[in-house]
Amino acid sequence: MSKKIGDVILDINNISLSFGGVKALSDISFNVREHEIRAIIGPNGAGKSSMLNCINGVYSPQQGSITFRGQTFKHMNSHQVAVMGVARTFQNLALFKGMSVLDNIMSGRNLKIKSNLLLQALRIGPAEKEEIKHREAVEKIIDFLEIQAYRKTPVGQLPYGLQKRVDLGRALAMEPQVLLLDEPMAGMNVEEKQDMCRFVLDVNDEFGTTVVLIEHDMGVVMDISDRVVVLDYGKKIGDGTPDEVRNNEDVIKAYLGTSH
Amino acid sequence: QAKEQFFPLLSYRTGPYAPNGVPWANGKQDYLKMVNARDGGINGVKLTYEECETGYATDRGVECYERLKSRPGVAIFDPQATGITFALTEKVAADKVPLITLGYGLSVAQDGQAFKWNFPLMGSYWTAADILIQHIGKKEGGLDKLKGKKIALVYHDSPFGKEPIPLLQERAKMQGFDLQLIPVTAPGVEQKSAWLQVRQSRPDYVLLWGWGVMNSTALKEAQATGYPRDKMYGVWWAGAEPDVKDVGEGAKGYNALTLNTSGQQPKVIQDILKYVHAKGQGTGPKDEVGSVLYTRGVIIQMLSNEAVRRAQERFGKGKVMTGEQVRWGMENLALDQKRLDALGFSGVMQPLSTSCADHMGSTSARVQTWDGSKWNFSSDFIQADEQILKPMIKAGADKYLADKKMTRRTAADCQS
Amino acid sequence: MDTQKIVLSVNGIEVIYNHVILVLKGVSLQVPQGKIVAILGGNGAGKTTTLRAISNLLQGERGAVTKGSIELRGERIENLSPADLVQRGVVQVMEGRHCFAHLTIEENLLTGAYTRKSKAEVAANLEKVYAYFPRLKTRRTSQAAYTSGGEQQMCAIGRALMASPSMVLLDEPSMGLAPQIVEEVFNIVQDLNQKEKVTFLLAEQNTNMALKYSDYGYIMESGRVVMDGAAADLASNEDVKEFYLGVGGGERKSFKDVKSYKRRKRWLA
Amino acid sequence: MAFFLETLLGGLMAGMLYSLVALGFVLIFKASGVFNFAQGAMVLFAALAMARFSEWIPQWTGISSLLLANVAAFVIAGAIMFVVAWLIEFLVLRHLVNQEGATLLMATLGIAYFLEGLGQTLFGSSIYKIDIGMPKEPIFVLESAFQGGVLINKEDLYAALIAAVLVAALSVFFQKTATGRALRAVADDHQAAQSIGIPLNRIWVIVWCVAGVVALVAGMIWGSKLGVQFSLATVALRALPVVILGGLTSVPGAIIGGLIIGVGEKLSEVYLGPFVGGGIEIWFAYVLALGFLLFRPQGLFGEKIIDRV
Amino acid sequence: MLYRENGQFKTTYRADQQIFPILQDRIVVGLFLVFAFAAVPLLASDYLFRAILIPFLIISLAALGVNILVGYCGQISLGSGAFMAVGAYGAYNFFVRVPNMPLIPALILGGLCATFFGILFGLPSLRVKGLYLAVATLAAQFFSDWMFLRIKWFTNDSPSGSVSVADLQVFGLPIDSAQSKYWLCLSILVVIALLAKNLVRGAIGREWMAIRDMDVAAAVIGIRPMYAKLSAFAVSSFIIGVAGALWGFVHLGSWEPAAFSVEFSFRLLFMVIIGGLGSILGGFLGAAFITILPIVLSQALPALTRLFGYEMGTAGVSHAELMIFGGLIVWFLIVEPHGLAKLWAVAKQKLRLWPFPH
Ligand SMILES: Nc1ncnc2c1ncn2[C@@H]1O[C@H](COP(=O)(O)OP(=O)(O)OP(=O)(O)O)[C@@H](O)[C@H]1O
Ligand SMILES: Nc1ncnc2c1ncn2[C@@H]1O[C@H](COP(=O)(O)OP(=O)(O)OP(=O)(O)O)[C@@H](O)[C@H]1O
Ligand SMILES: [Mg+2]
Ligand SMILES: [Mg+2]
Repeated sequence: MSKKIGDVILDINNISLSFGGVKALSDISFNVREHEIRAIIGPNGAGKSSMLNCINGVYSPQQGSITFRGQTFKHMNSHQVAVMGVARTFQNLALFKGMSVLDNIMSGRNLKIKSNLLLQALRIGPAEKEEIKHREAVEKIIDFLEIQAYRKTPVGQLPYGLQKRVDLGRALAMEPQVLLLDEPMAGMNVEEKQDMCRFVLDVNDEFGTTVVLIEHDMGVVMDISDRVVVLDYGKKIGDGTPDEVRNNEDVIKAYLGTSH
Repeated sequence: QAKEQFFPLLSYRTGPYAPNGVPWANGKQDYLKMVNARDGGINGVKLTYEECETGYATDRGVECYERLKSRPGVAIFDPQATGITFALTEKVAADKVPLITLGYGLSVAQDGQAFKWNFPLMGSYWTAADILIQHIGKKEGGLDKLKGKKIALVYHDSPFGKEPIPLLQERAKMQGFDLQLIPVTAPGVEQKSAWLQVRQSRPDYVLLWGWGVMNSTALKEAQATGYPRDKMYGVWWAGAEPDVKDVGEGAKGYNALTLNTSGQQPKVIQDILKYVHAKGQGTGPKDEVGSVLYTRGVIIQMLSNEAVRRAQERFGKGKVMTGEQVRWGMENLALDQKRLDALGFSGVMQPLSTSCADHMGSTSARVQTWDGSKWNFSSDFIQADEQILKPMIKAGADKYLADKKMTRRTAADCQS
Repeated sequence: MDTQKIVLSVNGIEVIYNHVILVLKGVSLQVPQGKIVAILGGNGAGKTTTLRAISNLLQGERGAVTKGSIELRGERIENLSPADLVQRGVVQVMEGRHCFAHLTIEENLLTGAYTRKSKAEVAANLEKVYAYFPRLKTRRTSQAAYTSGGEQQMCAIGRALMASPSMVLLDEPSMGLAPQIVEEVFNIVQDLNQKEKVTFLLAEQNTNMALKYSDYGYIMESGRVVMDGAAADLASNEDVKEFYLGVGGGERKSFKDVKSYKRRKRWLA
Repeated sequence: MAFFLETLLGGLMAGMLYSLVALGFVLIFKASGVFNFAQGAMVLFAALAMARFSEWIPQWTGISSLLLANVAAFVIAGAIMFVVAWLIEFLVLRHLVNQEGATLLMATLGIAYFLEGLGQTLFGSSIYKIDIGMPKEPIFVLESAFQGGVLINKEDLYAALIAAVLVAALSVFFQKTATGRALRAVADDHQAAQSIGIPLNRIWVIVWCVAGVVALVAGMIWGSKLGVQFSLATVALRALPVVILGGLTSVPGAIIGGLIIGVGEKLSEVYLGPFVGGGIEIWFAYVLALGFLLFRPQGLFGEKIIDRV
Repeated sequence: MLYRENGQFKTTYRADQQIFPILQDRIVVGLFLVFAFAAVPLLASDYLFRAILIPFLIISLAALGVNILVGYCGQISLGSGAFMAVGAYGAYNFFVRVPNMPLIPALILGGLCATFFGILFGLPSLRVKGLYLAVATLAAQFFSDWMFLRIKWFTNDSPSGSVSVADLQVFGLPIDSAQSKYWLCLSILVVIALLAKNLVRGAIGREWMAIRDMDVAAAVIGIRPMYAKLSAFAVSSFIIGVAGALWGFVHLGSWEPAAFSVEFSFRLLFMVIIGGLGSILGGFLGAAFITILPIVLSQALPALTRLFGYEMGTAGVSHAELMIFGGLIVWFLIVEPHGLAKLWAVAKQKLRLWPFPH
C-alpha cells in the first residue's frame, strides 16, 4: 500500500493553554501533513484532548496560533472549523443520547443541507430529494461500520463500543478532510480494535482523509500511524516516526515504560 | 316529567379565592334548599341545582358553563368571577341564557339595550367608586372639600381592579382631587411596595379594590406601615368577615361598602336556619349563615328566583321557564319594600326594579366599619350619581356595539 | 473450583431492560474467595449488565433481574440496596468513570469512604490511594469534571478503594488509561488481592492484561456465558487467542494488516 | 432620603422572606438535583398544619398559654413534615432513581398537587391565623436624623433574623459535614453515589425533612404575616428569581439573591413604577435576575455549569 | 402478532423515511383521521365540542409548539402563556384594526407576532441554560401579563382591559357552530402537526436535538447554536402564538390577560413532560391527560362516591381530584419516566413480540 503524503495541512504553532494554575499545554508546536495518520500519545492528563479541543475551537489557547491550509487563526471557531472540513470524535462519548443511530450520523451531514426551514417543513421536491441523497450517504457509512442492525436504536442504549463506532460514523458523515480521533479504541477488545483500525485505515486510504489520532494502545499507534507526537504534562517530548519515538529515552521514561 | 327549574351553580371552593367563594356559594345553595323546603319551589316548580367547581379559572369556568348550559330547565348563570364573566358574555347571547353578575362584571353592561343578557344587578364598580367618593366628600364636609386632596386606589391588577379607574378619573377631574393608582399583582400576597408608595405619598384616603387574600394582606401591610385604617375604604368585595377576621384589632376602623346587611336576624336567614340547618341539611357551618358574602349569595339566588317567578307571571304559572323567559323576568323585576318584606328581606337590601334600559335595578350601597369584632353601618344607603354614570355608560355601550357591529335593541325587542 | 470457598455466585440470571429488552439469558458464574475473576467479551455481550445485576444498580437503568438468583456468602442479595452491598464490602467501579463532577478529586475520594466511620482509617485509605495514584494527589483540588479522562478513571478506582472493600467489581478499569497506568492498576489489583485478600470480579476488554492477572475467566457473548476456565487455559485456547488476544496462529498480527474478512467464532456455529 | 432608606430596608426584609422560601428549593436541588416544584405546596401544607394545630390544641387540651400551644403545634407540624418526607421518599423518589431532571420535576409537581389537595382536605381552605406573638406595629428609628423617622417593621426584622440563623446553620452543614458532601455527590450522580454506598433513601428522607422544616419555618413566618391560605403556595413564584439569581446550588446565594431581588423589586416599583403605570415589580425581579445571569449563567454563587467534552 | 412489521421491507429510503413506515400505523392513523373529521362531528354533543374537544385541540397545538422548544431543542420554557397571549392579542389587533381582515391571515400574523416575541426572549438562551433559562421565559410571561394589562393600545382601549372578537369567518363560511369551530381547529392542528413533524424529522429537527443532547458536540459538527436555538424559539412560538389566537378567538371569544396566566405556561410544560419530551404524539397524550382528566375526575368522583351512598361536596371532590391527579402523575412517571408516548412505544413493542414475552 503506497500512499502519498502531501504538504502540511495543519500547523500548530507554540500553543499554550492553562486553566487557573494548571498548564495543560505549554508552547506546543507540531504539524500534520495531508493524508497522513498522525498520532498523539502521552500519559493521562498530558493535554492530548485539550490539544484537539484547541483545534476544534472548544478551548481558546492563550498563546500561539493554528494554521490550517495556509490560513492562520489565533483561535478557532467551532462552526468555522467544521465548515473547513475538520471532524472529530470524543473521548467521553459526546453522542446525542436521545437520537437514534441514524439521526446521529445524519446530523453529521447537516452542514451540507441546503434547503431552508420552509422547504423542510413542507418536505417537497428538493428538500425530500436532499434528505434521501444524504440518507444514502449515511447508509454507506452504516454499512461500512457494520451497525445496520442498530439503525433505529437510541444511542443511549447501545453498549459502549458501538457508541464509539457511531461517534466515528457521525464524524465520517461530515466527509472531512481532517479527522480527529480521541481514543477511538478505548474499551474495545482486540478483535474490535482490529475492526476499528480497518475503518481508520480505509478512510485514510480511500478518501485520503488526514487522521489525527489519540490512542493509548501502543500496538495500534505503532502499527498504523505515520508520525507520532508525544506530550507529557503539557510539554512536547517527542515527535517522529513510530520507530524514532519508540526508541526515544524521554518517551520511554515518561510514557511507554519498560514493557514496550 | 317532573317540573324542575335548574340552577347551575358555578363556584370555587378551592384555590386562592376559596375563603370568599365558599360562603357565597353556600348562601345560594341554602336559599334554594330553603325555598324547596318551605314553599315547595316556585309555584310548584321544584328548584334543582348542581355545583361546578371553577377554581376562579376562566377555562374551567367555561367548561362548567358548557357542561351545565344544556340541562333541561336551566334558568340563569352566576359565574362568581370577572374573568369568567367576560368569557361567557358572548356565549350566553348565543345560547340565550341570562348572566347575573350582582355587584361585579362589566359596568357598562348596566345598559340593557346593548347588553341584552347581562345583569349587573344592584351595582357595578362604577357605582361603587362613585358612592365611595360621595361618602368621603360628605365626611370632609362637602364634595368641594375634596379639592387638593389625595386619594389612592390600591387595586387588584386585573380587569376587576381596573374597572373603577375611568369613573375615579372622571370624579378626580370634577372634584379636583389627586388620584394615585397603585396596582397589586394578583393574588396579592406581596404588597410591600404598594404600601411603601402609600407611605411615601401619604394619601388622605385609600380605596381598596381587592378580592380574596389581597384584602387581609392589605390591612396587615397598612398596619405594618402605620397607615390609619379608618382612612381606608374597600369595595363591597373587600368588606366581608374573612377579609378582616384574622387581622382582628389591626383592622379596627376599616371601612367598606356593602350591598347588604349581615347577621342572623333577618327573616329569610331565620327561615334558612329553620328549614335547612335545623334539619342538618345546611351546606356549610351554621355560624357562617348570615355573614356578608353568605347573605349576598342568598340575595343573588332570591333575585334569580324572583326573575323566574316574574317570568311565570307572564309565560305561565307553574311552568318551567326557558332561559329567554327568565331573561324577560330578570328585566322586569319590581321588588318594592313590600315585596322584600314579604320575602323576608326587610332591611337586608334596598328595593330594586329593572327595565329593558336598566339592568342594574338599584345603584345604592352603604358603608360599614369594622370595630375589631364585627361590622357596623356607618352611613345610610347612598345612591350613585346618575349624572356622571349615564353618559359614561352610554359611551361605553355604544363603543361596544360599534366594535361588535351591533345595534341597540328596539322597543319591540324589549317586549320579547 | 468447588473446593474453594465461593463468595459470590450468580445462578442463571435473566435481565430485562425496560420490560422488553432481554439482555442476559441465563448467566451463571462463581467468584471464589480471594481470587481474581475476569469476565471477557465483546461490546454488548452483557458484561456491564452482569455487574450491575450483582451490585443492584439495575434499577436506575430501568432494568430488572427476572430469573435466577445471586448469592453473596450464601445470602440472597437481589433485594438489597446498593448501599447495603457496600456495607457488606462489595463495591462497584462503574464503567465510564462517573466521578462527581462538581466535587474536587479529594472530595470524590472522601465520599467514597462514606461507609467508613473511623477517621484514622479514612485518612490511611486516602494516603494509600494517593500513593497508588500520585497524579491524583497533584490534582486533588480540581473539580473532577475538569480532569482528564484518565485522571477521572483513577479517581473512580481510588474512590472505590476508599471504602475498604472486601470485594470489588471493576468494570473496564483499563479504559482510557495510559499503558503504564494500566499496568499499575493491575498491579494494584494484584497487590490488594494478595496483601489484603480483596476479591475481584472484573469486566475487561484488555484481555491480555485480564488473563495475565486473573485466576479464572468467563467469556460472554450476547448475554450468555460461552466459555469459562482457568485463566491460563483460556489464554492458550486457539479461539481466544485469535479473537481476544490478537495472536491467532501464533504470531501477533500488525493492526495494519488485519484481514477484512472474519472467521466465524466456533461457539456461534 | 428617609423614604429611600425605608424602601431599601423594606426591600431587604422582603428579600429575607423570599430567601426563606428559596432556601427550600436550594436544599433539595443541591442534595438531589431535583427542582422541587412542591416547595410552595410544602410551605402551605406545613403552615396549615401549624395554624390548625395551634388552634386545636387549646381546644382539645385546655392549654391557654399561647407559647405552649405554638410550640406544641410547631412540633406536631414538624413531625407531620417528617412523615411527609418519608412517604415522598418511599412512594416516589425511590422509584425514580437516576432519572432525568425533567422527570423528577414532574414527580414533584404530582407531589405538589397531592399536598395541596390533602392539606385542604385535612385542614380546610379558609384563611387561618398563626399568632406567634409577632409585633405588628411598626417602630421608627433615626427620628433625630430625619423628620418622621425611618419606619421599620419589627415583624420583618424578626423574620429576617430567623432566616439568617437558618441559612447560616445550613451553610455550615453543607460545607463542613460528611453528610453535606454526600448530598452534593447524590446531586451529581445518583447511580455513582449508590455504587459507593451512599444510602440514597436515607439521604433523601433527611433532605426532604430538612426542607420540610424550612418550609414550616417559612410557612410560619409568612403565615403570621399574611394568614394561612391557599395563596401561600404562590410565594414560591416570587422566590424563584431569588433562587436562580443566587444560584440553584448555593445556600448563601439564596440569601444574597433574596436581598438583591427584594431591594431591586421594591426600588423599581416605587421609583420606576409610577412612570409606566406600576405593577412592574414581579417582571422586574425576573428581568433583574436575568440581567445577572447574562454575566454569570450559573447564578451569583451557583456551581459552574460544566460542559466538557 | 397483530402488530408485525416482518415482511414489510422497504426498498427505497423514501419509503423508509415516511412518517409512519409501518403499514398498521398508517392504517390506524388514517382511520383515526377519518373518524376525527367525519364521525366525531356526527356523534359528539355540544358540550363535548365546546368544553372538551375544542380546548383539547387548541391546547394540543400549543403543547406541540412547546414540545418543539422544550422537547426537541431542550430549552426549558415557562413563558408559553406569554407567547399565546402575544399571538392572541397580535391577531386581535390585526383583526380589529385592519378593515376586512380575514381570520386565517389574522391568526398567522398573530403567530408571527409571537415569533418575534419568542426570538426576543429566546436571545438569553444563547448564554443561559437549563433551569436558569426558565427565568428568562418567566420574565417573558410576567412582562406580557403586565403589558397587556397596562398598555391600552393592545386592548384597543377597552376600559376593563378585556377584549372580544365576533363574526369569525373562513372563506365566507361563518365559524360559530361548535362543529365549524371544531373543524377549523382540527384542520389547523393537523396541518401544523404535519409541518412540525416534517421539521423535527428533517435536518433542522436534528439540529435542535443535537443542541439539546450535547451542545458542544453539536457545535463541533458545524451546527450553529444560535441559529438552532433561535429557530426553535421562532417555530415554537409561532405555533404557540397561533394556538393562543385560537384560544382567544375560537374558544373563549372574549378574554383578559389572566386567560394566559403563568399557570397556563406551567400546565403546558407539564403536558409536554408527562406526554413525552421530543415526541409529537406525546404532546397530544399529555394535553389529553392534563386537560381532560381533571374534568373526567370532577364528574366521575361524585358519581362514584354516590354509589357508596356518600354525597361528596364540590370542595371535597376538587380536593380529592387534586390528590388523585397528583397521584396519577407520579404513578405514570414511575411506570415510565419518559412519558406517555414512551409507554405507548413500549406497549407497541410488546405487541410486536406478542404472544412471546421477549
Ligand atoms: N439502559 C439500557 N436500556 C436498554 N438496553 C440496554 C441498556 N443498557 C444496556 N443495554 C443493552 O444491553 C446489552 C448489553 O450491554 P452491556 O452494557 O451489558 O454490554 P457490555 O458487555 O458491557 O459492552 P461494552 O464492552 O461495550 O461495555 C446491549 O445490547 C445494550 O444495548
Ligand atoms: N476545562 C478544563 N478546566 C480545568 N482543567 C482542565 C480543563 N480541561 C483540561 N484540564 C486539565 O488539563 C490537563 C490535560 O487534560 P487533557 O484532557 O487534555 O488530558 P489528556 O492528555 O487527554 O489525558 P487522558 O489521556 O487521560 O485523556 C489535565 O490535567 C486536565 O485536568
Ligand atoms: Mg484525553
Ligand atoms: Mg460494558
